[in-house]
Amino acid sequence: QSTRRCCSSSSIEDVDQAGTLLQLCVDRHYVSPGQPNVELFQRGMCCSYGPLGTELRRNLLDQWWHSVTGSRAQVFGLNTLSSSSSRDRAADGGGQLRMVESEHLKQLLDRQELSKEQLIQEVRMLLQRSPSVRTNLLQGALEQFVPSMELVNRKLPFGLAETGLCLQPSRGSGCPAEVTQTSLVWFCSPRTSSQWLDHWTRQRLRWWRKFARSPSDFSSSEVPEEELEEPASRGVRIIYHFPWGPESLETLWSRGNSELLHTHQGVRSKLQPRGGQKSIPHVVSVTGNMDRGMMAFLSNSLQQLKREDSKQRLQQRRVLKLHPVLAPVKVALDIGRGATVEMRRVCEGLLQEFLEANILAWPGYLDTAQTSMEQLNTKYDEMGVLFTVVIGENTLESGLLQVRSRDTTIKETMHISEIRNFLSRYISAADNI
Amino acid sequence: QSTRRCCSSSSIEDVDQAGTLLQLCVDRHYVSPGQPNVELFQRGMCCSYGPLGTELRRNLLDQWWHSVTGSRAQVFGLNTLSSSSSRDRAADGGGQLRMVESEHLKQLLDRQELSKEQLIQEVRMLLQRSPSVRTNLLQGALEQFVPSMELVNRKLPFGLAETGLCLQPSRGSGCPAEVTQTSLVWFCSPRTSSQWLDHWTRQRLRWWRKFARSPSDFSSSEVPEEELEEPASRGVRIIYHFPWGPESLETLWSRGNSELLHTHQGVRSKLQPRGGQKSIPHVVSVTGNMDRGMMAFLSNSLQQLKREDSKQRLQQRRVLKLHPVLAPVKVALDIGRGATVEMRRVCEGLLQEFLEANILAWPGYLDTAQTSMEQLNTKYDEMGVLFTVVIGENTLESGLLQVRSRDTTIKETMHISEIRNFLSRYISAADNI
Amino acid sequence: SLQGETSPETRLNPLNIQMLSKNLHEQIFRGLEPEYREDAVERSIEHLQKHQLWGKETSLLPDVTLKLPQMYGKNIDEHFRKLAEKQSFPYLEAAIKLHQAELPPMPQEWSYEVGWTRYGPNGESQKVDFPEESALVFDVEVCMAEGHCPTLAVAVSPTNWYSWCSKRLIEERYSWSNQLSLADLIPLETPFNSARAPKGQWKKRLIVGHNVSFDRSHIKEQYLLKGTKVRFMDTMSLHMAISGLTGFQRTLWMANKMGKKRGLQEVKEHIKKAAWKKEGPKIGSWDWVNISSINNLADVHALYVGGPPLQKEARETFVKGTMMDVRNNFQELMQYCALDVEATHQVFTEQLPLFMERCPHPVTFAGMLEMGVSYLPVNQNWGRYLEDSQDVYEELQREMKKSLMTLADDACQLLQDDRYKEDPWLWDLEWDVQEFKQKKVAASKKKNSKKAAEPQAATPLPEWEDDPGPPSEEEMAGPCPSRLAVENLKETVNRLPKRRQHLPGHPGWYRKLCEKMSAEDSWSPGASLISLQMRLTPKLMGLTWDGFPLHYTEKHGWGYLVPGRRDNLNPQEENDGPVCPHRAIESVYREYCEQNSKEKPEYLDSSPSDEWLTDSTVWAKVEELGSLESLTEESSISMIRNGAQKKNKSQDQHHVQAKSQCDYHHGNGPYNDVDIPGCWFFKLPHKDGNHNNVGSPFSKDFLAKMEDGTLRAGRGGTNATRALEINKMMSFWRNAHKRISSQMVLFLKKGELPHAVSRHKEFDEEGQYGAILPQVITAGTVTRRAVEPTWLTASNARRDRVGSELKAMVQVPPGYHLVGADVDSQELWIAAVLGEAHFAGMHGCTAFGWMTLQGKKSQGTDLHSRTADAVGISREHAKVFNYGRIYGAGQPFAERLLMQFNHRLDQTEAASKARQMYALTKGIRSYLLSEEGEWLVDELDIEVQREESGGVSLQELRRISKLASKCSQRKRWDIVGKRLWGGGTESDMFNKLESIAHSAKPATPVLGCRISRALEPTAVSNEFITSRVNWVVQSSAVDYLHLMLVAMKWLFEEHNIDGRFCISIHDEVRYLVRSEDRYRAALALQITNLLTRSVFAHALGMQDLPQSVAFFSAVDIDQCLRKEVTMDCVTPSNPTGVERKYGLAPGEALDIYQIIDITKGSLHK
Repeated sequence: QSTRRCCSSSSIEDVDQAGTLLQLCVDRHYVSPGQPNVELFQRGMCCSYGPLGTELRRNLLDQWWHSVTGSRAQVFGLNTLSSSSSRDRAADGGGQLRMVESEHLKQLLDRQELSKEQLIQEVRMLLQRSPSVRTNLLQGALEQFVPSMELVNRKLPFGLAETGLCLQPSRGSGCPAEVTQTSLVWFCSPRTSSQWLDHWTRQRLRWWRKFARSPSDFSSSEVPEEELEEPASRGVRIIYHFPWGPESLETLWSRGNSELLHTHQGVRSKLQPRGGQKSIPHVVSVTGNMDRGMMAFLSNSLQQLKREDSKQRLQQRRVLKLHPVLAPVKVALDIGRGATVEMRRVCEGLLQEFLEANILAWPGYLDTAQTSMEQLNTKYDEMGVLFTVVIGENTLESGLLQVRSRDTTIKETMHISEIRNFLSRYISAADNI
Repeated sequence: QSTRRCCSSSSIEDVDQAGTLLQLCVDRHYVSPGQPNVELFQRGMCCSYGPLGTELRRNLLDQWWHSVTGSRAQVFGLNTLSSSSSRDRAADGGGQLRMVESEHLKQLLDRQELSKEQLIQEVRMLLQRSPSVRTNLLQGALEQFVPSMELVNRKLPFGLAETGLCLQPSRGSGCPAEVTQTSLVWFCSPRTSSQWLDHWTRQRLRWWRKFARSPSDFSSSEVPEEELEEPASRGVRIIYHFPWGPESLETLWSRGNSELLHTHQGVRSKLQPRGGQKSIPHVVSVTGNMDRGMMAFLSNSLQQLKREDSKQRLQQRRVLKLHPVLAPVKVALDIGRGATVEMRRVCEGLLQEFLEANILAWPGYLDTAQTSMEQLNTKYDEMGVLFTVVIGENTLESGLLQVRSRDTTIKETMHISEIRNFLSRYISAADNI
Repeated sequence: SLQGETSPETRLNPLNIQMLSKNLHEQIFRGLEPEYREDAVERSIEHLQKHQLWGKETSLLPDVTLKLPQMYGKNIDEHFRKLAEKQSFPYLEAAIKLHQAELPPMPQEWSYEVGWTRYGPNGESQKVDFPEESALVFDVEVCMAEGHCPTLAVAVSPTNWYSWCSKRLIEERYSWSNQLSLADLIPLETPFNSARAPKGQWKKRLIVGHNVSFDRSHIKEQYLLKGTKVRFMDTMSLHMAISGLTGFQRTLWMANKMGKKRGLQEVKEHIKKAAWKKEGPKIGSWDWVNISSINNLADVHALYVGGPPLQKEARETFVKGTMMDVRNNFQELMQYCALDVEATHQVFTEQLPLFMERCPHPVTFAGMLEMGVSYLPVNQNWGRYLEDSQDVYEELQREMKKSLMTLADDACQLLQDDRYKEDPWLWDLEWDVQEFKQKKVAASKKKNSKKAAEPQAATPLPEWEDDPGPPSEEEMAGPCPSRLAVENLKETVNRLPKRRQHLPGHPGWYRKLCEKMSAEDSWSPGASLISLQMRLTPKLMGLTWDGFPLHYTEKHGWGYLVPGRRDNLNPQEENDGPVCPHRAIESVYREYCEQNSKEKPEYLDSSPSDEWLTDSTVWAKVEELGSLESLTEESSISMIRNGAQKKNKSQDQHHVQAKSQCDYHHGNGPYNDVDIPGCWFFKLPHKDGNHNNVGSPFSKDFLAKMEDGTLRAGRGGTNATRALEINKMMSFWRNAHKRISSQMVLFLKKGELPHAVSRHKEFDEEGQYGAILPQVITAGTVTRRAVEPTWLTASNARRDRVGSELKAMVQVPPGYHLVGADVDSQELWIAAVLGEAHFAGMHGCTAFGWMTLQGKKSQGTDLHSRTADAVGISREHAKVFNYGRIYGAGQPFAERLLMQFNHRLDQTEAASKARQMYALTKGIRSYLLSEEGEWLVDELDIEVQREESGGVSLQELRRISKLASKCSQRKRWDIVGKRLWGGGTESDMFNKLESIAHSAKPATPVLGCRISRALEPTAVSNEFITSRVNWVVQSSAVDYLHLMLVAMKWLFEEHNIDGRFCISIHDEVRYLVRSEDRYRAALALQITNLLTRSVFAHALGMQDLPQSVAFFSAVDIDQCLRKEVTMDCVTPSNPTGVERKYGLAPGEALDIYQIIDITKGSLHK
């Protein structure tokens, strides 16, 4: 019985499943422990990640970057500042976050000689001077529009890609939260902006689905008229259906050109592309939340299998079937019964070989506490480790290893000279399906 | 003539050279234009990067990550939050940065009914509640020490690696600045900490030199006693000799265990490793500034050659001889004389092929303004593009391309079916030197 | 009774059918008022009463007042003759020139030069822009490896030979653009670099070729938006009209050609495939084989010209070879092409007089010329469509594969502890694993290698270790000891066999799903070879049928296991194969029952769709079943005569044999030769009868069973269901994408477009404007219907079919509109009007005709509702049956269809329903006794029960036949004369159709086109009746189309309407018209319909036309091709609809009143 079936049957189970997922993420080093931290994660915010979470996030961002900058010749990477003292003028929305040097403010408050009015005045000025923190990557890209035009000889379309942390205002909770954002800002002619929106929607949706265990859990949906945010004329959300309901992972907006004009103080001449049409480019923004994206993939890849063993006991197998490219740990190295220094040396050597080949390996052999192979497999399945390699006594004699696959649970015998190539091929070819 | 030779001869030239470098970085899309931005870059701070700068930074951080996490089995990646509302208690240093929701503060200031004292009280409380922003990555790693211990079955040594943005307080300038930091926090037994410091120093220095055109510009030096920062007992700096003088790229400290104890409120039992010795681990921190690192490599790779052309005119050739692994653009694609739709289609196909193979290619063919090949080469040399591929009319007939090497300026003829493998091999083999 | 106002304009016939308004009738029928015979009226009323149609309430339509253009001739038929003669005269003249020409001698040496070369009579050659003669025979060859670009061509006129070579042939380059431009194509009217008529005037010229539409698609000027005056004649189409074969005949013809013996075998196999019963058809007459052939040039040439057979071997070079091969064999290939041209000319010379004789009406010739220049405008959206569809398709494919692979992976877990033995589905898969093989190492060698590879001693790990500190600098510098240890161990690789085992640890069935790992780019890990079609897939999904797990046997195909069998539960000592876990199967069923006790599955009538009406395979079956029907009927009589009426026992066989019966489940079985301990085996039902094996439970036929829950997935539920859904979504694109994406699209440069486009305010510099020339064979079937594989069969957009928005991708350039209409119920009306003319000579006199004209869906008096009510099926289903009947489908077809629509219907029930339906509609057949029969009856003094018509029923006929054989020594009596239908709503129609079909020289009633020689009674005697009956209606529909084309051309020319013919899809025509002329074009179209129907009525001797069919119910004015102007064509590849995605606003659908309103009823500018 598959996970999906369970969750469609009852909502209590769904909540349960969410709990299971979060607990698993903490237990298996995806998310650092601590209730506040886990809550951040659950809300789709950036949190403190453990080694596996960190690696997953890296893989995800890497894949995003290659997919977006590699998709077309006209997409260029960008890196803008997360705080800026000049930006405030351009987009002085309410509830903006400012980076205040607390010592300065405290000194101000300590100045006895100031009257209340003076104090207020001084504090206001301090606030004014303090740099504001970005809440999205769009503004940075808009600012870089003019120099970027030169990259493609002032021709449309082109796009600017960036990933980075952004802050989400607290909305009353008192504590703003960070989000790992991905952003593609695409500049095109007004005529084609709707087509480009469709194009990028397809591209992005395909990307999400590429790594999914059940791709149809990812879908796109047009933002209804009444939910459109100014100045967008059209919007599309890419949605993941979590056990607890759908949430948006990425949003695409067709934004027109008003923001671009505003950012550049309406100097149209600077913004016009070369060529016949002198119209100001339109902006299509593609903004993703990769923290929630991580959670989506974790949720999507968690397979819970109930099975009955021969003695009619119900056993449960939980596997994090992350896509081979995303899986943080590709291979775990362990020692079978009767560990010796020699066996450990082989493990170390193999680990080095893997690391050099950019195959993240888990040094299971360092853990010398005697745990059963069964327990180890459970652990590695929950970590989403693709393969478990066991070095046994036999290995020292014949060079043969036991290689267990996460997906089939079947153990194959393999020779030590071939394991690295096998893993490399397996991971790089996983893209082929 | 190498850069080094020039700069050692005269300091006026050096300043000039610094100017040249910065101008080149702006012109060739490493750094976004604008005086304030360039100044940030010059100060070794994070600034707004153009497409090439962004890619160089990515490459650099990638190399750092693989080198550090791949160096030993016991190094684990980590990702902590850049702002935290709980952290302040632990390390309440002066000049801390706080993220204040300006709207809240303004509302407070607007409240007429408050007396001055009440107002001051309220502002203090607001400040207290506002999350503080990290100024380094050390604190996060210290906090994650306890859960991370479980990864290696509570055994020493192990390390936590992280990269991310940190804020540098303004030191009076009024505007705090961002820095791209890399951090390895290494936990080891007190007995071995000094050895580990030396070990990591060697490792890091070797890493820096690996990508340098003239490795001897990178060096390490022990921090003099008087410059030691509390609570460090020893420190080493990795230094790059810029034309305008030496600056520190990475610092290694042997920090003892006081901070670890402080972070965990002195609960020694949580901190003790398994095994015989019950001592609290010592911390060795390895902290790098990758923004300055970038500048170091840019500066190091800039080669200025004077040569006389056939008409006895003095010409200058400036080449950014970035290491093939670091070079942001590996290959530029251009069309020779008489551009046609078919030629452009070949370019597009080739570009896609490169992008899929993760070889960053520059779509020079998009620029249809007629520039001479000479001008193009100058441009690409300054961009540090490894190879320039020119598709000519001949290509359509025979499939042959012109491939110009940045380093030798020599043009080779190559068949279109072989170019991708050639580039892949060239780049990956460059690591071996 | 009638509703509505009557005015002086309003005219009614005696049956209260509203006729043409007075002014229209006067203009068209020139004051010739129809006369009605009283007895005919009475007979009609009686007939209508019998079918409860008399006195039904009808409403009046508003009258139409319209000044028609001046018409020619004495009557409407003459009018059309004059128009057609005028339109086709120059082309006919050219054709006759070709016909009479003695071709100049063929050049010995061909010029290897880009462009056209003309050869003089003495072999001298000269470069020319293009051949200028008014008549040419023409052939193009394309090197397939290089895409669509024409490679070489040969043409001959009565005076000169010509050859043409493409640039790509002569000039060698590494790559060529895959986007063709006009310059790549063959010019026939313009010099290089020009796209305008020389001297501003196109010349009327005729090009002849075999399958000439293919050649046409490589001619430069044909892509120009404003058509030229060149027209085409296709020797293949001429052949079809003269001597064409039906699809079924083609199979037989080929079988016959391969030699008598071989042929019969083929026929047998074909019969087997068509699921005919043992007796099979006896093709009595093979005469037709000698007066016909299949369509290719060599066979057509052999038929008309004879002599030594054409050599076609060189053709392979173009199909399989490279451009280099073509270059290397240039002279030979040119020669080949020229010989084809010569052969085509010979064929044409023979065909022309035959064609003129058999299709004498000038409208046929003119209509076919017009049909030959279809044109589909497209733009840059074509590329987007292809890309998006393929994208979505591939994505779905990936998703499906992924879910199947997951199922396979998950099943592997059953290997542990042999748990697969308890799995109700997977117990009989191959679960063996292989031992990992190593080479035996010789003892001495082993010692050596041990030294090298194995550390001397095993050092136990220390109890506890402290931080050992970093390795020293020396250690770091030297080779790492752990790496050395690994490297040493790697040397043991020589103990492995050279060829690695393929996943030895995985179960056998899984191993087979995996590709052996290789360095190939395409290799992918996991069970990547799995597909829906594999036998293990339904098992992996755990499919159940009514709760029973599916099982496959070689002998019976797919079925399911029903637990509870006890008679074969013997101790299975000798059995070492897999053992069925019948207890597990029991628990699966128990679980199912528990679930079902809560929710009873409700039977849902699966809804068919228009697909039924367009699915050509359905109608292909009709033809086969048709011959079956007539044969069984005939043979039943002969069987009776032999006194041995065999009952088909094969159906009951199993039941008789079965000792063991399942009492709680009834289905197709049990088949007890499948010996699975504890279980009975039942087969899945099959749409062609239960004796057929089901090859895959995922075929289209089980889709409905999935939806109603009869067939469902037992585990991995979502994966399985989703896979099926995806399968459905992909079906269209999977079948069509090759054809669609290989359509030859040509985009025009700005200068090649008319100013009306390039200077239009919506013209987009970056856009692309061009066309596809569909390769329509103007008369591609024996009914002379046009054939083309992509556009003429394209279904309409469906929400769940990727790429089905195809038609809407035909989009107009700025400044143009598509104007077109569907002929309302064309075939029904034609059939009806034939029946009416036959019955009482007035409109609406037969029940069938009345329903067609006057029936209302709202009152349930329209044809489809009537059938639906009568049989108790949905109206949609009824529609399928009704059309089927007119196409000649008989009762067996209806039976089969009924069972397919509802699988719980058993055979007898279906048969009775079908019988009921046929009795009501087609009626009961009666037989007129032949002279011999009458004599016999008289002689033997048999009392014969005769019907009203004078015929006898089949029963009665059998009785007579029995008596006759009893009383006489003679074995064979030919007692049957004519057959007649009676009593049904359609009886008279069928009698008329059959009388035409049976006549000595069947010809269409309106334009008098003769049936193919291969179907004339002299050639086939009484066979292929279905095809002949079908031919009457369909061929008349083609006449209808030809009439419309001629009328439209006349009106466009007469009134300066700027437009051209685009395409006709059976009963639908589309014109590409300048936007400012679109309403006038719409009016022209309405007038065309009026005149066309009037010609039909006139030809059938009825000088009048009912108002309700006089005009199109709507003329569509639209920017793209689609079924309805408001259809948004949402599909998985076009989720936002054409309006949002392509900016196509809904078009207008205007009826005659709206059009008159807009145009003020005038065609003048």
